Amino acid sequence: MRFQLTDDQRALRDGVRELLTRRFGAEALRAAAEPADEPGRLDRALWRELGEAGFFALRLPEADGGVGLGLPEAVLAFEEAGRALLPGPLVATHLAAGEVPGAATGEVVVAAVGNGLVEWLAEADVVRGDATGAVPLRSVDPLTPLHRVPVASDADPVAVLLTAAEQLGGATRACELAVQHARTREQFGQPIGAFQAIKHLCAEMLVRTETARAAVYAAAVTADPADIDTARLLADEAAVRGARDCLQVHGGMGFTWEFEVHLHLKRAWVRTHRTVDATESEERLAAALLAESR
Amino acid sequence: MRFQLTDDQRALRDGVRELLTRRFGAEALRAAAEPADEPGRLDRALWRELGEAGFFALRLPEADGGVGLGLPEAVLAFEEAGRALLPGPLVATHLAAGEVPGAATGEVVVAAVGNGLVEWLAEADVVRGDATGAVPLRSVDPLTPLHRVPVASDADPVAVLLTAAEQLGGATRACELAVQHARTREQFGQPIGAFQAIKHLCAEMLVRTETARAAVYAAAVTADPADIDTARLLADEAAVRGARDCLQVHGGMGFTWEFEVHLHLKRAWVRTHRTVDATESEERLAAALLAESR
Amino acid sequence: MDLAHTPQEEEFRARLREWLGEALPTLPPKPSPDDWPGRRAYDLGWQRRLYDAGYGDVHWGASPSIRLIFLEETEKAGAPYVGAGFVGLLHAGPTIAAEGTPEQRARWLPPILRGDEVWCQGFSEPDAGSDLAALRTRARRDGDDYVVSGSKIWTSHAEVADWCELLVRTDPEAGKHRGITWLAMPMDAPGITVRPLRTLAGSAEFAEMFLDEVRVPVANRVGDENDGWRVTMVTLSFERGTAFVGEVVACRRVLRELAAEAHKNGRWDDPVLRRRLGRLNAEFRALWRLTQWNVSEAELTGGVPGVGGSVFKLRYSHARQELYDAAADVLGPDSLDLDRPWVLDRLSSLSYTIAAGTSQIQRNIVAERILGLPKGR
Amino acid sequence: MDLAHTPQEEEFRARLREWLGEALPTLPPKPSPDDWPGRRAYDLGWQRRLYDAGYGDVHWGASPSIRLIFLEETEKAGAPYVGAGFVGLLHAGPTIAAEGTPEQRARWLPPILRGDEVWCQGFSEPDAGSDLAALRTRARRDGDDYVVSGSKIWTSHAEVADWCELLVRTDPEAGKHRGITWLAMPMDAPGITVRPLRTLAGSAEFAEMFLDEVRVPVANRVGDENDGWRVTMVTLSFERGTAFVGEVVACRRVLRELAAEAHKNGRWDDPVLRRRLGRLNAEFRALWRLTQWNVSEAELTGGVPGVGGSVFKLRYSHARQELYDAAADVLGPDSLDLDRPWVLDRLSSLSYTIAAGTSQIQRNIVAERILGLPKGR
Repeated sequence: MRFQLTDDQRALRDGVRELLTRRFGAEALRAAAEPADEPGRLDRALWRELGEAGFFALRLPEADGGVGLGLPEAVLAFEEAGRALLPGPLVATHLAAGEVPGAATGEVVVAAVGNGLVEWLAEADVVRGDATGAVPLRSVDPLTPLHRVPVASDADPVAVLLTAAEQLGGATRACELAVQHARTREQFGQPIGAFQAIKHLCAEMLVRTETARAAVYAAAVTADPADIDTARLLADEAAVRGARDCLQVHGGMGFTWEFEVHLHLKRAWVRTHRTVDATESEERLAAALLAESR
Repeated sequence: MRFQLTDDQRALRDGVRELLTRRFGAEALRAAAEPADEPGRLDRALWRELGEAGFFALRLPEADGGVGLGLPEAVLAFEEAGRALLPGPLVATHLAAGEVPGAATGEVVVAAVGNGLVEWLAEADVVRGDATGAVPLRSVDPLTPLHRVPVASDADPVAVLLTAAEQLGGATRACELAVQHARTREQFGQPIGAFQAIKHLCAEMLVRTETARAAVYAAAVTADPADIDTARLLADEAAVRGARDCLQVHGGMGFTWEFEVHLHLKRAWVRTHRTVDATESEERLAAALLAESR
Repeated sequence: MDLAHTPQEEEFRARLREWLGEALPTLPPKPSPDDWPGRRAYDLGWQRRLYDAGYGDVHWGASPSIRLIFLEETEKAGAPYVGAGFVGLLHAGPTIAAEGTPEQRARWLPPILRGDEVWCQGFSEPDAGSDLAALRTRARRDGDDYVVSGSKIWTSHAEVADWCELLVRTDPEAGKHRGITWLAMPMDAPGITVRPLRTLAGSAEFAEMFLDEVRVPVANRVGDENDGWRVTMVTLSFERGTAFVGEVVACRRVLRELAAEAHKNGRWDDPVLRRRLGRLNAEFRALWRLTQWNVSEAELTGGVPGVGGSVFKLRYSHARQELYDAAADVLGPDSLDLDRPWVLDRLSSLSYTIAAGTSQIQRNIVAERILGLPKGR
Repeated sequence: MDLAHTPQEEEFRARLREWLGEALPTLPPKPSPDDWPGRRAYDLGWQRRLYDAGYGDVHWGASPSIRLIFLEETEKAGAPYVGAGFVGLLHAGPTIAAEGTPEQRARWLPPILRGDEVWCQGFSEPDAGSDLAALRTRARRDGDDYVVSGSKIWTSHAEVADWCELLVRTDPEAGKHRGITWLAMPMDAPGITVRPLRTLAGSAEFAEMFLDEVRVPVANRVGDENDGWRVTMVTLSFERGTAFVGEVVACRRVLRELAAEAHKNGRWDDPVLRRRLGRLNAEFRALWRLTQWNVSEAELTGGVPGVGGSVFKLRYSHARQELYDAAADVLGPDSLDLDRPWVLDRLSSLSYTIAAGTSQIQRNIVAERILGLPKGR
């Protein structure tokens, strides 16, 4: 058992992080969230660059022009996307690679009908699922345009897992931001991170993140349905509560539009609705208990 | 509106507290909890003394030999009983005053069938409700002998309220004990109450207690069913979480049998099962919302 | 212990209700949130109506019970709240009433009550948030003026305010809580720059304010020089008892609406959600009782608010966030739609555990001032 | 990143399973919890069986993966855990192995591994709990002995122990973490009084220990005089990685039993309870993955446990309490009956957020040592 990142996996993660920091760093994120800046437009150049880097073709066999890697690597890449708050129908396009021509290379943008919602419908070149009757809504997340659809599509377990990976990345980032602020912001003559109230908020953020990490990575290794449900519940919790605690640690500053934490919270909310309901995951995990008890 | 204790009410509360401190103080409590000390025996002398002090006849009209007071006064008396962890079927006997001869004066001990349980069945002179098929169980609360019965009796709303008052008293006591310990116990060169982690635990205990207090006292004034359900939910929460936080503040010491906090926790658990299920209170309060929205 | 109002109070309630029934239908349409001058005119207009009808000083002169009834009834009737009059009616006004000279009271109070002038608050600074006493905006004496430089943040209504209640440091050598002075700064003085501050809810409800050698007459100082911290504490504690009356009434209405919506969209059949709403009903009923308890206490102690306000604020701010989280569950995926009710409120509820003293600070206050726990070293 | 064990490890598992299948049916009946000599004999007997079968040193010599498999399989098979061997196998033994002289290792280790001697721990004191380094039990040198006086608390198995790993203060003038020394105290030395300490669960699982001029040979000192704090830290961190493997396996079994019981008594039909059990399933599945993660990390770093143990302990101790609270909801009123399963476990779960470092202390450790947040002043 070597349930730790391999050197190759570490290199892949660092590579994706480097690419995203360069192409979609803090400044780009802030700019993209400016309402003046044509909200709901996708950066096609960046999309193609992601395609070239193998983001979408990651799990396609090399014979089919893919990178030939597996779920663990995909999870690491999507974790980085979540950490950077990268916009766009990443999961849908990744899942379409090899099935929808052009998706793998990033030339074609693919949206998919989820749990009563479609992300990025207007910008997509191809829409998978039944989007009949789609109605645009005013999305709470300025970086994710949304349509409401009357029917829900069955969720691909891989979509659930990759969404959990994004949540994990967001939770990780929220914890980093909170710690960074707690170390430097001074009130009452010392860094606020020296106060137990702040210290313990940050500690709990880390605990939630690291527990979710173990669950998400394990689900990537096993692809077991119960592991995937576990990963999503833990990752949702880590992401939503992490963003809220990060906001609390930042005080008033966290409440400004300029500071990225609200974008993490809003995206985390969007992701909790992307695939199956959390209550369904809970019910399945309960049913699994009963089945195992027999 | 004068939603504060009157001078008479304050005097009544102080009187009951004085009586209980004298007759059932910390030492007596410890002794009663000693398993060597014939568990499950009721102190009949104390019971009669309570009767003489008007504890059971508090709400009986003066014409019937009672004290002629109302629910608010009864709630204050039961709050003190909860604070002192006074053992015995207090609520059942109080409710029987005027109906069961001898109950009002404390000469007759009355037990009542509750929500599938009877407290103090073996010690009672009179049992109200259907106790057929009662089976003794090994009670988690060393000061409350319990029998299990197949049927549940409908709960008198006054029983729900007086139980909530006891929970409020227990919560108040747990907060006092925690604060007392936090002020005096030193670790790392200062009283542990100077650490924010402990300070904030205590602050939240007070917040829960004072919110529950407002709810319990208001329900005593109005006797409104929704107010009573509110009081019980808030008071249960304040009592159970208060005892647990008190235990946490005391560290290892709180985990010993000698220290009274475990008795508060166990009694709080017993009281949560005495009348209707908490879920029923929740459902009724939900239904009330819907009814009011029409 | 009782919850009944006196006949006089009930008569006040009946008269107010009747008046609201006549006055509200004649209100002009509500201006859009971004229309600052429109909002100023609307809010001041309503204050003027109240003043003319004899309710102008209800936040000040009236007993806590009367204030409670006023806030309860106006919220229930859907009347506007103080809006742009907030700082004048609830912060600066009471401070001037308590600490000002007769001339100052005569100059500033009537325009507040009549709805003629708007005040804003210049307390917080980028580096003085939870630690307000660390404020660094500097004022030096120059003849009959103070010359003020620095920056302030979280100033609401700054764009349309006539006056700013300003905390400045007049003695940088003194201990942190000493050396602070309270000034009334005219907002048309040269050297003031106001920049809107967008919040995570997308609105520019607040502003930053930059002060560059702004001259404020010494005559505008309320209280003694370097005594501003004490003066401020009076202000900050003033509204504690009844601060959230209207909001609790509103939250209880939201709860009923949530039940109706859940019943309509079918989520009412989920016992998890239903019992959660039942628990929230208990929560807000209890908060209403706690309000009544605090108001009665204030009435008995002659209107002096206790630290009980911190207990209420702690519980309420978390309850409000839970309420809007439950609203999101009632809405399901529609909770991502800003055009749906409650979604923007959910965003603004996030500030409740931060603004006017974070929950962390409130817990310190409760632990140290009520429970008597020692300060850490 | 993988979760598969090596063929050698799987072979170890298969062999162990087979052996357990043969050994367990021949175990004597379990003694009652109050029968201390009986428990000693039972626990040491099992350790002897393990030793004879070649598993005696699995807590020490084996790789973290092997230890994980051992703990997983023995728990699944319902085998006894270390019991009275706990301190010897997991605390004192590893300390002596790491810090003792060859003579000390030869004297003390084989009897631990063979199940001949029981150790207890004399660390905590009434006034040194969370602040262990504040311990005051005094040892002064007198010829070839230390003469020890003071009192210890939370000493488990003291009544039947042969040895006590004892922390004493040898230099009261030195800073709090200096001046501490680690001694192996023979429990038959004159001057030791052991008094059982009843816990809230009603059992006398622990003891207080009073030391009155107890003579301990200087030769029994492990590590240098006044270097006991460092020696202790080695001990305390040793078992972090795999400390709770068996318990997590057991909690997952309890969860399945809870589902079955709820299904039987009808409470399974309540979605609130059902989904709560579903969530707890996720919780303990995740804790199992976190254990595997920590074990793999320990394996890669050569068995040195990291501070990740604090992360695990924080989450696990709260999860365990939630598990038994859920059990109480499955039982309903029967949760008040000590003869029902899970009721006593619920009581003992209350110690998990306190013992071996309270959650408050663990959060400090995580914040300061992992996240690098500054210490408060």
